[in-house]
Amino acid sequence: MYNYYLAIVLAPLAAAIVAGLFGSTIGRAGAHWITIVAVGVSCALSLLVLNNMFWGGYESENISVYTWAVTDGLRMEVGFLVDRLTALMMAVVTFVSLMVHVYTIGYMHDDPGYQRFFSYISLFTFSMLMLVMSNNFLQLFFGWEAVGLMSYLLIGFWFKRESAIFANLKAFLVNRVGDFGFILGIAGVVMFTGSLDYAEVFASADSVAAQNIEVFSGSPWNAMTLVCILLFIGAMGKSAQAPLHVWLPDSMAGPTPISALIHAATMVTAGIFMVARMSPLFELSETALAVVIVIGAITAFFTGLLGIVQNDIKRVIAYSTLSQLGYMTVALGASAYGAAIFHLMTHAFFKALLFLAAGSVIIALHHEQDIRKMGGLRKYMPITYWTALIGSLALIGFPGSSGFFSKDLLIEAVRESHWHGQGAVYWIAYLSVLLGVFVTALYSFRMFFLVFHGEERMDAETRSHVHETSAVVTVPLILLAIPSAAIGWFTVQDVLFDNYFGDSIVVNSAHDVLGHMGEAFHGSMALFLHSVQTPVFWLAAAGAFTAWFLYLKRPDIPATIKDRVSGLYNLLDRKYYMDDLYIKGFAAGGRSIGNMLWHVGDEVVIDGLIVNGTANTIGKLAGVMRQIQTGYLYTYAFAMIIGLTMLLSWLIWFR
Amino acid sequence: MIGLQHYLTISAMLFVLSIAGIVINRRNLILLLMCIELMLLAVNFNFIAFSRHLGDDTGQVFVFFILTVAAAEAAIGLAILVVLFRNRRSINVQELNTMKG
Amino acid sequence: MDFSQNILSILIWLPIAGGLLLLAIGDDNDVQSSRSMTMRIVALGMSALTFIVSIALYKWFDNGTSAMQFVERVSWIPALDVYYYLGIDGISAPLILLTTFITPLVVIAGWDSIKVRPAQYFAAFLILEGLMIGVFAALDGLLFYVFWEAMLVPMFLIIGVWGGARRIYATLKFFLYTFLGSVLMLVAFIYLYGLTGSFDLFEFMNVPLGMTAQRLIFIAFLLAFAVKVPMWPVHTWLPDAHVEAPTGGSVILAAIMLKMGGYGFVRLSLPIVPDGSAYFAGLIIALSLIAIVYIGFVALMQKDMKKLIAYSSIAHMGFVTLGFFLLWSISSGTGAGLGATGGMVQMVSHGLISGAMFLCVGVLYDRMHSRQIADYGGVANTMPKFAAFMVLFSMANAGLPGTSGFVGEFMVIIASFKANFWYAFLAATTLVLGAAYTLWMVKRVIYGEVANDKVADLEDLNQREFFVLAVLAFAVLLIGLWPAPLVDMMNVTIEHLMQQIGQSKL
Amino acid sequence: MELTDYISAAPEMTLLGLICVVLIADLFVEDERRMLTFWMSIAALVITGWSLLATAPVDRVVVFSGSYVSDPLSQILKITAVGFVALAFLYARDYLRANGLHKGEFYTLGLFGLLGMMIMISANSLLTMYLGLETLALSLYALVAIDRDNATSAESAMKYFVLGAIASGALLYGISWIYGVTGTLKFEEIATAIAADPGLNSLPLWFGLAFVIVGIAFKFGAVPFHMWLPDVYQGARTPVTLYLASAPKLAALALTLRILVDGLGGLHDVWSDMIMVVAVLSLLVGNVIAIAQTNIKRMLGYSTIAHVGFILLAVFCGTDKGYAAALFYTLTYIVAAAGAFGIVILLSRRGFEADNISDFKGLNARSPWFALMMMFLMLSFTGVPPFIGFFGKLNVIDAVLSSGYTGLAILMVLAAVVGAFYYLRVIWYMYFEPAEDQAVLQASPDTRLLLSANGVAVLALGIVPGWLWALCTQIALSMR
Repeated sequence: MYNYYLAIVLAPLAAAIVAGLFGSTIGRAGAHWITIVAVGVSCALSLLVLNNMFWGGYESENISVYTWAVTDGLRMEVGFLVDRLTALMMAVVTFVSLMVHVYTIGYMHDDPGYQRFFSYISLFTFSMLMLVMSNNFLQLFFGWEAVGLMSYLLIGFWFKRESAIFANLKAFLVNRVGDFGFILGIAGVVMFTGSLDYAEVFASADSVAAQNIEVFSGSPWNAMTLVCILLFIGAMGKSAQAPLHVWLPDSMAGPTPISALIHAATMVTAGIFMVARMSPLFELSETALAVVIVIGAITAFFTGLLGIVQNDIKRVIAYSTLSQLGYMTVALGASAYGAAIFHLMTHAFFKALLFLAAGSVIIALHHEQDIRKMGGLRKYMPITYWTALIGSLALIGFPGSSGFFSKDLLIEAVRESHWHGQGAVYWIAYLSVLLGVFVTALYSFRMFFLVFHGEERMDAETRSHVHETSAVVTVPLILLAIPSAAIGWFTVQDVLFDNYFGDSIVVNSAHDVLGHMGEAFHGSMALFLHSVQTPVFWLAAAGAFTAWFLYLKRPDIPATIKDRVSGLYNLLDRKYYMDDLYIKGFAAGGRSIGNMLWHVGDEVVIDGLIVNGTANTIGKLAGVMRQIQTGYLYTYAFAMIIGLTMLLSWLIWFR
Repeated sequence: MIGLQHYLTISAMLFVLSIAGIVINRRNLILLLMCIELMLLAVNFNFIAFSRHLGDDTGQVFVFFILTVAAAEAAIGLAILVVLFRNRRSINVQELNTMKG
Repeated sequence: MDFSQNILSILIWLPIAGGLLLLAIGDDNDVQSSRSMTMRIVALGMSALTFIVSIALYKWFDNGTSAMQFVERVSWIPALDVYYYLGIDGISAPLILLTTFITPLVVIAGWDSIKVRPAQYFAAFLILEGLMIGVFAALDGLLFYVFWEAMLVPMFLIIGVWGGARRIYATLKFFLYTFLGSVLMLVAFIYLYGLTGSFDLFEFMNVPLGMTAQRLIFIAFLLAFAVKVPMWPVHTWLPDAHVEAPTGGSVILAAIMLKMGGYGFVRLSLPIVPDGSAYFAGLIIALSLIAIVYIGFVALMQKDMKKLIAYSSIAHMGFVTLGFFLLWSISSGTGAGLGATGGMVQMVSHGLISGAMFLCVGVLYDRMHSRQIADYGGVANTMPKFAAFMVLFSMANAGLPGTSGFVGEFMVIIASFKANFWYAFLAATTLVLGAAYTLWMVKRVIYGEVANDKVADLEDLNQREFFVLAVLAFAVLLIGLWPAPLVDMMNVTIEHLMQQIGQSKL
Repeated sequence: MELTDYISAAPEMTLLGLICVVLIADLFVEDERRMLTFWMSIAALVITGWSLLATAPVDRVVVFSGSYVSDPLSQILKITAVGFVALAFLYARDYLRANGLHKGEFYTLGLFGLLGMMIMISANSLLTMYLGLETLALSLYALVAIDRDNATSAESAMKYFVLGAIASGALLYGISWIYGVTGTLKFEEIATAIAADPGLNSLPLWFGLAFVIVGIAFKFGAVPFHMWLPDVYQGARTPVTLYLASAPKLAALALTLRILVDGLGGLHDVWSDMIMVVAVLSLLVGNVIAIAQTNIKRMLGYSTIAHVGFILLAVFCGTDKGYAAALFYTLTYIVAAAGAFGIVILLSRRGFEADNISDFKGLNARSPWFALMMMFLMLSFTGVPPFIGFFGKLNVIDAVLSSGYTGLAILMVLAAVVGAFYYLRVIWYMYFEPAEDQAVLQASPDTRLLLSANGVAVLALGIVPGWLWALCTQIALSMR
């Protein structure tokens, strides 16, 4: 299999290099063909690997590719750890990536940076694969930062747009804040285990949990808690968990395929994947898990609310992504790693689908993104309509859709996670995921109705040539719609309850909610039938209904509501003032600190006072001392006499 | 009876006088030259006193040399003075400060 | 052909001879003459030849031993028992290679951007190269000092003659600052000479020293090296010198001269006065962390690209000193070596990256004669190739994994976590700050709409510039993706060094 | 009086005789054939040099009933002195001819000065020393005033004369006291007398000593007895300054070593402190005031004061190492000094005295080679390796440190850093500033050759300083 793995990783890389360096020579067609073929290859191979792992019963493999460096007893290597978790991620990543590649042909077809774009997304695929296939922290961090870089480049793909280059800088920096914690976490891992290799680290996990570290002298912290929280800060950055979520909505300034690939399906889920991958560590620190679950819960609920007031079609989806990532995080915190990964997978499909559908709409409306200028598109673009509908249903967890299985069980798992005690943590988590369902349904169908139903608010000129988009766009939509609709049915059983992940995910028996649920689980159909009795279903239905009522039946009400609770509205509209905090607070603060240190510290104190100060003093001294040299003979003679008396008096007094 | 120290005192006085002359006089360069002569004489005084005291002649020999050199010195000094006067039309010490600092 | 016995002498004297040759044949009073072309070719040839020789050095270098290699030892001043004593180990070898690697690039970079007295310009660089290699190769204190000081002169001229508007202030500041630092080192040397009766560095390392003596000597060394590194708060010469120096000068300054300081710490301070170093380790670490954070903020606000890069250099060199002095704060065995290795790698990588950054600025400066960030914007529209390189090197500067900039910082951060959580915490802020100041500059210079007409008619890299940047980019990525060869070169030496400074000399 | 007396004094006698020949011959040479005098004086110097080598003593020879000594120290000092006087003549020639000063007096006075130096160098009694000193001083007074139509020269000559007279007066007064206390003028006898009767080592003797030190300090131009030096350096015509700045320093060193070491070595702990004070003052004052100068001759004057500080600090150590260092420093310093003034001479043309630092602007553009030479010399002054000046400082610092004065050593290097500034300023003007006049320097081939040799010498000596240091150490040891 080793060669397969290499091929999976290197094919996109090679394609990216060719398309990037020789784009002009191979031309547009050349660029998209080579990259699509490459990604296609790695997709096929990934599916093969998945197949082998899933049904072929292959053992997980841990292979070292080459030694990056060895020093002072620390081996730093590049290698692959391919187990069922990895295999699943590989399949998802490559599949969505392939879809996006194809879709891009249509979406970018008249963009001057065509080749560059394909090169970027292939390179991204490579980075993401390096991330998920890594068998050590070093490579994990490499992939981690590499996807960050690609996200930076792709958000800023239209580098002439101020919004884009602002967003990509913001995204990179916020991610760097996360990575700041992440690298400290890695350093901690090295400190306590002396290794970067997953296997060795997990092997010595218990010994780590047994140690303490005094970060603040006098208050020993459990080493594992510290390490896990630091690592999780990294995940917060990548997976846009509050309060590091602010970059994701802005990142929508990038081209839509990117939003689908990076900011919905793959990169943003890296954090989720990472925590699942580190389950052997997180399982040993309930404190850390508590932090995870709370952060996730907050993200899931509050960012969802923001989705309701957004008018940019992509931003709405972006906020829904945030909220869904919150769900996954909550699952992680509840030790239901399987549920998190499962939701990650289904979410990858339906969220990519939604984004691509949105993109299709955007193309059709000539890059109009404001949903207030849309409406009634249903009859113009049926495929997009139906696929978008499937996506939305999946998103709200309509019974039978993929989202239904993942989210329903996720919430169930949270409800079951009693080991957090019946305290605040538990209720925060459970209530927010539960209410989140209503919110989700509300904003997604608000958008859906505003876009596809109701009166047509776009101007006549645009309306005149609105039409369904070309095959390269619609085919990926359909191909993504299928798993979004159906994949839940036949995977939920295996993925969640039949111990699909095996030893790649470790769950402390006391926390094993999924195992516990597994006893009560009687197959997808049973779950489907049982769904109507769950609060989840009714909350979702209520949300959808409210959306229908407010935006189709009585479109005047929202405005009145807005006026009534303008305070609340502004709070949401200004995204809880988080951006102001970051931009006016941290960024501006940092700049003024910089100015202060520069002008005061460097220029005035060090240079002015000390350096040039000394120089000037000597200069002045010279000016003064030369006055002694009056030019008069008698002064000279007098000086000599002074000297003589000096010597004599020294003789008399000091001898 | 007059002993060594009296001579030494006298010569010391002369020496100090001469130096004082050089430092205090701000008018005439000639005076400077005279002061210098005076200084040398003070030294001679010392030498003779010591050589008498020690009963050793070298001191007095030294004096002869000093006198000779003093003569030469005076000659050169006056020569320079003349040169200076030719250029400056003045032998005022206080105007002798074109170079300073 | 085996000339391994005197390869170091060749490396030192070949470029110097080349420089003298240039002075002889160069005719600076008509620059366009055919002679000035031959002169350029000679300059390039000499530096390239030196590089080729240094490749042989790499080939023959034995990673397996911490002993000095390619040793040459001839009596130079018998009356003072001074030897012409050369030799390299895993610490000096990479830096020598760096020197020989960078200089030809600098020559190419200055190929036709230098209009004034080109012969003297290239001569100065060649002579400088020889002297710098001499510093890295010298094992005799006096010889070391001779190269160390002599090095100032060509740089003084380079900044002063070919520099920018405030060049004279900058170059005098540079010379006096560094001179002040070095003379105290000389006093320390002579003191040690008084004790050992020899200038042999190994004698210095073996002679037992009292604590007071060690502290004083350490301070003397500290001044010399801290100024060169430069460490906060004796760093203020650097921004001026870098800004005013011609591109080539900035490159050499940043890429190699700063390394002298770090090299001095490992070669002299640590082994000669281990207890003194131990005593002051806390101070050094504090200063390094200040450099990383404080300077990071200062760099953020720079309006002049060169100045920004200069400040970022200070911040990056902070990692070097941090890595070297972690030993005593790390209780459990391993980690110190990691820090030191990280410091060394950081030096090499910073040499490449900062050099590349300065070359990038130079490319822009040659076209628009401005270093002000405000004068630029949307360069990517007109210079796509250049923009690609600039972004790459900026990412390297921000320490992105896969580039050489990451390797050293990673090792140092890991090591400092072992020492103390807060060391690592402060050191890691560079992930944010470094990215902030570098990418903010990129945003304002490279991205955005075309800012003005001058930017609009910029033309993209010519082949010469492309070649230089491509070579550097290759090196940066190579070290980033596979640092093993570099690390293996120094592993054994650093291990040995760590044992050596582990044991007290009291 | 045996033959050996005359043999070991042969060089001085030869020189005296030759001077008379030159003097007389010069009377019958009319101005346009003045070169004859020049070549004769050169010849005289060559012969003197030869006779020095011919009569080189294997070890210390004391003649003329103990008032005259010829030893390795005297040998090296005399030979160097002869060499540098010759160098001064060679540098001076073209300048003098261009400025209509080409008279016999310059050479004869120069030779007389040399005679004085040689006598000082070989003096073994206070009397001989005094005579040598006056011979030198008187010829220098005359030399400074040689340009009869130049007011500044005359002024500086007058200052030099008056102050010099005071100084020698003080010296004499001191000598008289030493004579009075020890009852002798010969150095050995003084030393033995003090050794024999420690009671002598008391205030009266110290009193004399203080006055003697005034004389010494004046000769060197050490603070606060330095005030004549800048004025004289500036006022005298450049060739005279060159003469003044090079060889007489050797005589001054001889004066110091002979009196303080040979004679009063027993009082080291008394005079060392006085010397130290004077030296430190020179170091600081010289370096600081030099920064404010605009006239290069004056600046070099102050820099001389600073360098004297180094020399005296070396002497102050009172160790063989120290004396060797002092000797080494003096020898190497005057090489650079002669070169620097040589270039100043070269820069001056008819009617134009290039004595402002700003006259060096753009020299690199005008004639790169001489700019390079000047840079070498300046760097040597600064003490940047590998130039010889560095090794001078190195040895002094080494001596000071090994006598345990760390503070002093640090003070010295810091002073050196301050000093670096004004030397660098010359380089800065030469290299960084545009030229004000484009005229390429004119010089006769032999002058070019000499100057180049002189400039390269500071580098070459710096690359192989070992032999010289060995020589100096050996001489220092032979002084016992």
